[in-house]
Amino acid sequence: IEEPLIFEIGSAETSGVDFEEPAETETRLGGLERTDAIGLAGLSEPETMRHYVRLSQKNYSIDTGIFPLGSCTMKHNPRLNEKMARLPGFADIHPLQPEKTVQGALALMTELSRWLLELTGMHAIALSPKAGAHGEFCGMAAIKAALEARGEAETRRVVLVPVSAHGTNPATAAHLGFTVRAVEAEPDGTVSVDAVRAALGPDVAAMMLTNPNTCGLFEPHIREIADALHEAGVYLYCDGANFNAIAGKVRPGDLGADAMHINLHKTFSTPHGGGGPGAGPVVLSEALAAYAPVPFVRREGDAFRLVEHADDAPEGAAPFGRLAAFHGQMGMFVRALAYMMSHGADGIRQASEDAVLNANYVRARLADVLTQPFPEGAMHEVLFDDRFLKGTGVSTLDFAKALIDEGFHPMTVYFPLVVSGAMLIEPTESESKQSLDQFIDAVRALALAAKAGDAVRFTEAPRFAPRSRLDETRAARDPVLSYREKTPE
Amino acid sequence: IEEPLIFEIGSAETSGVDFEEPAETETRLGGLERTDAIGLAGLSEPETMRHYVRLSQKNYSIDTGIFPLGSCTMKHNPRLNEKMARLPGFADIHPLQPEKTVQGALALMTELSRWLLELTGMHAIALSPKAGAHGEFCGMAAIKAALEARGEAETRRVVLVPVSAHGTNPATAAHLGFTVRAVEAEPDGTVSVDAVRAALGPDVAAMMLTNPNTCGLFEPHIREIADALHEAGVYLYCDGANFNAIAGKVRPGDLGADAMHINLHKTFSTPHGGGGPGAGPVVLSEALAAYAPVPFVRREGDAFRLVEHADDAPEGAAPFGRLAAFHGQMGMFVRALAYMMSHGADGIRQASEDAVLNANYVRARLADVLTQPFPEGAMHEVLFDDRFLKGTGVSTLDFAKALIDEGFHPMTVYFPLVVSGAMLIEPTESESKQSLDQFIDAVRALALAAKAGDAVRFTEAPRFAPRSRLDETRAARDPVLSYREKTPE
Amino acid sequence: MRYLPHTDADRRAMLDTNGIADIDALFAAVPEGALRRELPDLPRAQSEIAVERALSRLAARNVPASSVPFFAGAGAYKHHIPATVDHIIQRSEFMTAYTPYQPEIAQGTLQYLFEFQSQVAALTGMEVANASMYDGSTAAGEAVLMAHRVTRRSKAVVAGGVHPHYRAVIETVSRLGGFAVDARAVDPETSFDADADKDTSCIVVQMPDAFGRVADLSALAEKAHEAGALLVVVVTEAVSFGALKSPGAMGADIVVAEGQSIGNGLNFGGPYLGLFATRKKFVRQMPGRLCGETVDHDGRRGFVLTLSTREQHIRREKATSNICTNSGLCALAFTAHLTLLGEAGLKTLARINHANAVALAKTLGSVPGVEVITPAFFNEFTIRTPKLGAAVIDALADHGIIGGVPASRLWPDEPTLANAIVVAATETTTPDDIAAFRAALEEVLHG
Amino acid sequence: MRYLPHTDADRRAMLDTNGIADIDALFAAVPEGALRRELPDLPRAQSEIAVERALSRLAARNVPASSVPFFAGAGAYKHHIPATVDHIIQRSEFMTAYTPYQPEIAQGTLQYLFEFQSQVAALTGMEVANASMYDGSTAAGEAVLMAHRVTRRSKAVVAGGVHPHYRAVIETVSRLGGFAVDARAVDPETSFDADADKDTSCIVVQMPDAFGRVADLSALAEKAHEAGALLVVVVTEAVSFGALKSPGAMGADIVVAEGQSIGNGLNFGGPYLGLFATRKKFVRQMPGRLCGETVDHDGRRGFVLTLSTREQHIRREKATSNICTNSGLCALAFTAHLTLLGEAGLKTLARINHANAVALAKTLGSVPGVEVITPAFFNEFTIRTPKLGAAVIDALADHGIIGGVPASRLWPDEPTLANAIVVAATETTTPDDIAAFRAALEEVLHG
Repeated sequence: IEEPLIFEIGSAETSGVDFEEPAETETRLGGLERTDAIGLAGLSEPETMRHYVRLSQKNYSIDTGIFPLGSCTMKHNPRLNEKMARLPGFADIHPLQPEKTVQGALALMTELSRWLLELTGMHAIALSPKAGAHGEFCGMAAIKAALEARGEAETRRVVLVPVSAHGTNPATAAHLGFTVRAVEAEPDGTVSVDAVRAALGPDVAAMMLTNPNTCGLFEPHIREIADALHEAGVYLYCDGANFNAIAGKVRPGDLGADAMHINLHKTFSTPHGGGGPGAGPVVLSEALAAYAPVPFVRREGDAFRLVEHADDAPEGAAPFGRLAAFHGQMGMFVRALAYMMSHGADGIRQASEDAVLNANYVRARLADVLTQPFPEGAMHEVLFDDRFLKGTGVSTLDFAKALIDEGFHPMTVYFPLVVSGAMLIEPTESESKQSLDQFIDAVRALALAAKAGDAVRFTEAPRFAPRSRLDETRAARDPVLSYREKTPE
Repeated sequence: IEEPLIFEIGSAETSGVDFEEPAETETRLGGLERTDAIGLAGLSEPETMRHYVRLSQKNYSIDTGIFPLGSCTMKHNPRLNEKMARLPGFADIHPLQPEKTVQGALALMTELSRWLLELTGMHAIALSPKAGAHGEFCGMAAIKAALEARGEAETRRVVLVPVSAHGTNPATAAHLGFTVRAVEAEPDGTVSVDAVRAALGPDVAAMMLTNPNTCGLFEPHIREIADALHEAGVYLYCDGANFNAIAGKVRPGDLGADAMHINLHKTFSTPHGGGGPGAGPVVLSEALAAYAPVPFVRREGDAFRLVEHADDAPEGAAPFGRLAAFHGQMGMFVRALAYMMSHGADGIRQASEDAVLNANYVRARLADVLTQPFPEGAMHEVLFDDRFLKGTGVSTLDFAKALIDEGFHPMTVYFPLVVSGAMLIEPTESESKQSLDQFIDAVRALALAAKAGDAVRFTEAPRFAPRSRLDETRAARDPVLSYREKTPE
Repeated sequence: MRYLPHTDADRRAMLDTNGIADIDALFAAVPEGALRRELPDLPRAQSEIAVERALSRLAARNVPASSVPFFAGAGAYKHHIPATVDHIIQRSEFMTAYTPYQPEIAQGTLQYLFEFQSQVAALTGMEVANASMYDGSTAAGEAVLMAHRVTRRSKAVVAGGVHPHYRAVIETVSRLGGFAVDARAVDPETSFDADADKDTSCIVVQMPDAFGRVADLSALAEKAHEAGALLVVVVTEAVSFGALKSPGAMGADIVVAEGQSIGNGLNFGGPYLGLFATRKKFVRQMPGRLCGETVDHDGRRGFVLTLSTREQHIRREKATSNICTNSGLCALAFTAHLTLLGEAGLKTLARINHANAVALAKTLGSVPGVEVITPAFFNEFTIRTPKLGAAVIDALADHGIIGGVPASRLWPDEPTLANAIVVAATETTTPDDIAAFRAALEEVLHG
Repeated sequence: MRYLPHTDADRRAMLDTNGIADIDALFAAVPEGALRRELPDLPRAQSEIAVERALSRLAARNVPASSVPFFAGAGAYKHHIPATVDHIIQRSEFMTAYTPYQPEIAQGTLQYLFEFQSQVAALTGMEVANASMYDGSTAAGEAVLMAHRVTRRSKAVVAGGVHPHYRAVIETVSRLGGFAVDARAVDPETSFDADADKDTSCIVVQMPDAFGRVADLSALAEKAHEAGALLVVVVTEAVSFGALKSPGAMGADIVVAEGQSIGNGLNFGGPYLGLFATRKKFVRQMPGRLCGETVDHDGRRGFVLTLSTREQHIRREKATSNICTNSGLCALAFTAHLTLLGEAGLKTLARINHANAVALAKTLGSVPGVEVITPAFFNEFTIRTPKLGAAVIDALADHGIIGGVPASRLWPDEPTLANAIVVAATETTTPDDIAAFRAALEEVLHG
């Protein structure tokens, strides 16, 4: 049964919420009463439940199967975290109620900060960024503020970004008024010190580097690169998207990072929610610590205080501004801390090791049927390219869609851009050996089927999903973005 | 992907629960330590979640579609009820903690009793029965106790039961040592006073009657029947399974009932849970009130007390015994009361009216393609028979299974037994007109397809379900009831 | 009303389809005067906010177990339930499904019931288990009736250590069904004593018993078997299966247990779930639903409810019991929690329960005047103090401690137990809880 | 560790498959010395019980809004959320899904995003909306940048009534991006005043403003349009859409709003969700994700993320924003709650909010020395008392009342606002709450 839109089943009169009528009837809206029909459709409670439950059944999720999206780190979302985040003491407190009535919340933020700083080996933290890209903005803004303090904001306007970087990196740099200069990778997929040195100059403000990088490789020269940057007065921004590979094993601070965001949903299991909400705390080196934005929490004796305005900041601090209303993604902080406490120092390290082990197990078991651009040294994700499909009439996209018919979510495809027909697989530590074997067997079988010339199985896939391939071109050519558009009143 | 059993994926070493080790190491088990392998399989938390989420996806449920099972009353289960039942003040209290620490719980039970007594027009209530059939036992036990008090327990050993009754009725009577005497229905599907009179005698203890009956008909002579029974010194037990049709409209007490159980999940929306838990409070007439079992709640001034032992019962009470440990299905009481308070007197009446309206709408729209044994006067469910399938090669069962392929749960089939190939449809008040129309259209189309000779569509159904028809004979012939059995150690 | 989808226009249209003007035309069969025009004398519909407020107020008048040092047991135990379990049982597809009478679209329910049966059989050391019953006490009642059917005898002997509520249920169903019960004296020292004669269908014994005591039942089983009777073993604390020799290994013929401890909250006594296991040869005399393995039309493994010829909806007055409902969702909670625990986890959990109880017994036993009268136990034991148990518990409650269950509440007719208290510890018991209990007990007894 | 499925045997086998002896062989690329042998200086793994206990203890040190009479607003509002909403967003298939990049198996997410966009467009009176942003304040920052792109100008004028946090965000992203902001004086009487010149890309105005005041924006819109600038309207209380003329109807070009009030809890400030709507002609300059309707290979309707050529993962440094994540699950909560409300329900909800605020204003205004300075408002208004606002709020908290937000916390640099307090009422406000507030306020001011 197809599920219609709420506008097709609901009505303006129907409501699934009851109210007691208020006593007061006087109106003080200043003559601005809304008198037009809004255009909303209401459903009763049972209809609402059924509508969204049915919609949910058209989704794939980590609770239903492996989600091997490289660079996305889809791991188990413990329900303990959900339960903790829903405690009234966390879920039902207002960001602007008196400080003395939220001491537990401020203590939690302080404790979360302690964990993140210890795991990264950094000096200061900004909790307010609302997602990874927001964290990138925060870290790069701190760099810009530091350059301003050094009087070099006008001269240093270039940011180095490897070609394999996430799109957010150049986008962030551009939004801060920087110019992006690409750094090519070596044939082995990593960045060399020489390439960095060659790109350096007095106009360079920072380099943005993901480590492990988006090819799933640990940058072996990261320290020399950091040293070269620092010598040249340049800051190193680490994209923390792949921190899941090294948490508890390697501290970015030890490698020379000046700023790094942490995607709490990737490394610390907050649910991805079909596209958010995220949370992107940023850790900062000593050099950048002073520029962390407001608000932040300060401990004063036994009490915790919120610093909400720059004027209120302690001696030596020079916050670069404010990134969002209020204090950050508290709901995500609770979840992330619950996850970290559950694992402990030992469990976090074990999780990183298992994540890397799982990726390498997939690599080892697929190496003979797929093709790898960089066959050595995968970390938590493993990259394949489309050379093994050459001449089969099957594209990377076709291959991905065929995996859907086998009951699996596809891997990340066509990213990183530096590899032809990339397929990036990240199983994460949540997957059992059994689950990996199932997935591997399916991929192997498909690879053999493609080579055997069974192209139709791929080009017509998916056939067993709620939808066959959707016409994206049509969607973009004449976009229909809301129900109302089709029935103009 | 097929979902294996936990025993096929788990292991004895794996666990999804962590513990801190205790300090104490001394053992005082008296040498009874379990040393053998138990035979359990453990899974990590992510594996457990995925296993059960995947299993759930093989189920049909009221949240995913109409559940038109006649006599089962599958209605919307509000999540407010779930939330309330999980308040620590209800979910996390022990049945034997001091009375003064559970006054809110006892107040809630008292309030629930008030609602049920007012809706049924009865005099006393027993909350402890754990499900409908348990309630039947309770009500019939009260009748037996009353007969004992009258000194007629040995002489009155027969219980009258209409042939259309639920199987629980005769089973309950038998378990109380009664003999069952069947009462035939009239051609119109109802029970006549004459038929009852004919069955009466000095050996008769009680009659068990469902009203509305299992054919979906209100017994029009119920009052005369009650009068006839009472004149003969016989009690009337009402099976309350179909109370959903008349709550807020008709009070069984006004009709002459002496005892009736109430399935809280049917009329008051507690979730059915794939087969339980239920709750079957029993309301009693003045004549039976004294015999209600322990425990029960008594109000003493502002305080509430639990009467847990017969010796402790107030003047005039003569509890017939105890039906279960503790005080009843508290979790279900909270849910049912939340539902009743949400509806209020007006909403409960409206719900009954909508339930009856929905059944009659289905009846009216299917009357021309299906066949009805009793075409007049359906209440909250409507009964069809298999005459419309005559000569099509399609059985009632086939028809039901074909509905599965259309995306619907089938109606109740082959019940009541008095009708050939019965199909009993009860949509309940939860279904919107839209939902009913979808269902009706599917049934109509199938009826026409059957008549058009498309028998294979039926006899091979379901084809689009997680399983095709299962071999029940094989299951019963050599029962395999546990995983271990197949691998004896 | 938020739960009712119809608009007035819908109702109008549907009445029209039926060719009637008024809904009461559909209630025409109701006798004159019985169809009420006025509304019931009850409050009108309330918003979700109002209902939530009113019920929260009632809930706030109770003292939750987790909010205080808590030591009550006696048939219901405060254990920790992983958050995963509650998520699973709240899945729409599990919670809002019906009994799996259409197995093709109910494999989710059926497979977990099969897993549940397998787990229960393993725990109890028996061959087969059913798909759950209302609770442990009603399962005990059913066990006695089943023993009567199997042996064609009609008297049950109930040992003194059986939980008094369980005994009362057995007595109630027996008396009303026309069967005899020989209940033995309630005495902590002879709580496992019983014997059988030629009329005895079964000996019912609880292990650990209602005082918390554990003992080997093998000799008792032999005694029963020699007399041609069955041994019915009652277990009220399912976690004990992880620590103690199984009833099956000690010769039980039927094992019934309260499954609440695994996966299910205290809920003031319900809903709980009864476990029921027996030997395979008795399977056709079992009460309750059974889920069995089979194959579908295409040869794929699948599960169905089976042996339903024992059940009321087929067999009517000849059914093995009148049971229709089981405790499906509670069984799912049990199965999911036990799957999380696994064998290693259950054993560890049981070990911690025992260790905390041992620590508690030591601490309480060191309070002057307090005597631990249970020689060997799992996670529960009985103490005797110089004062009335009920008064002690009441005073402890005023100190913010739920200190156990006074024996006088369980056995009001046993004067020798007036000063006894049944005390339990679980994995949720902390050293701080124990210290607080000790301090308050000293205060109450000697302060 | 309960979240990690591998046994040691599994790990061993998998290392063998890789032909290595030790996991650290896979970390060989890490520079010498950076691979830490010792564990981080943090606690070891803890059980679920222990974590729950520790976090519950922290939670207990906060005062939940529902536990006291509560009147704080100023950009975050305490509304009642139907239990159905939380059930829906906790569905595994919604909560644990990724961004719908594979639309064939993500129609659930995509369809609700389409419904969300449609609802947001209707509420704001605009033509198109995106699939949500982080929150209202970041949406406001993005709106300004978008106005710069549309107009090819680089200065934003921000009216004085814009929430100070929103203004700070606009100032931060503008300054760092190299753009100018002309922020007008903060004064409750001129909070909607603004004008535009030829460099002005947009006027940003909040309605109801940060003091709670409402006003017609039509003239301001005209003024902006005459100068070739856009009108950006900020709304921090989404329930107001049910009561007040829509921003679209008053001439807005971009509407950004905080959506928390519908379906989302207070959560100490996050996660929330930003609503972002505009005219269709500007759609290709919009930031954030967009969900669009299309058809599949078989002609069936379906939904996809579209116009992604605006986005960073395609466009990189030329993207309209760097945003990757939206507030998917918060948007679902919003959509599900608004579906439950429907048009009739939202209007009733808004009416109740307003009525309670009017009742509150009357009551507080009757306290000697208290002045309500907001002439027309929706559910929030500003009062002035004879004492410092911060001190009053602090003293009220000691009386168990959260009495609003002192203006000095929002605008510490505005001495004229030192005695002002921003006070909000919602449908959760009861007459008892209002009476308690009044009594405590009298006590604090005059007691």
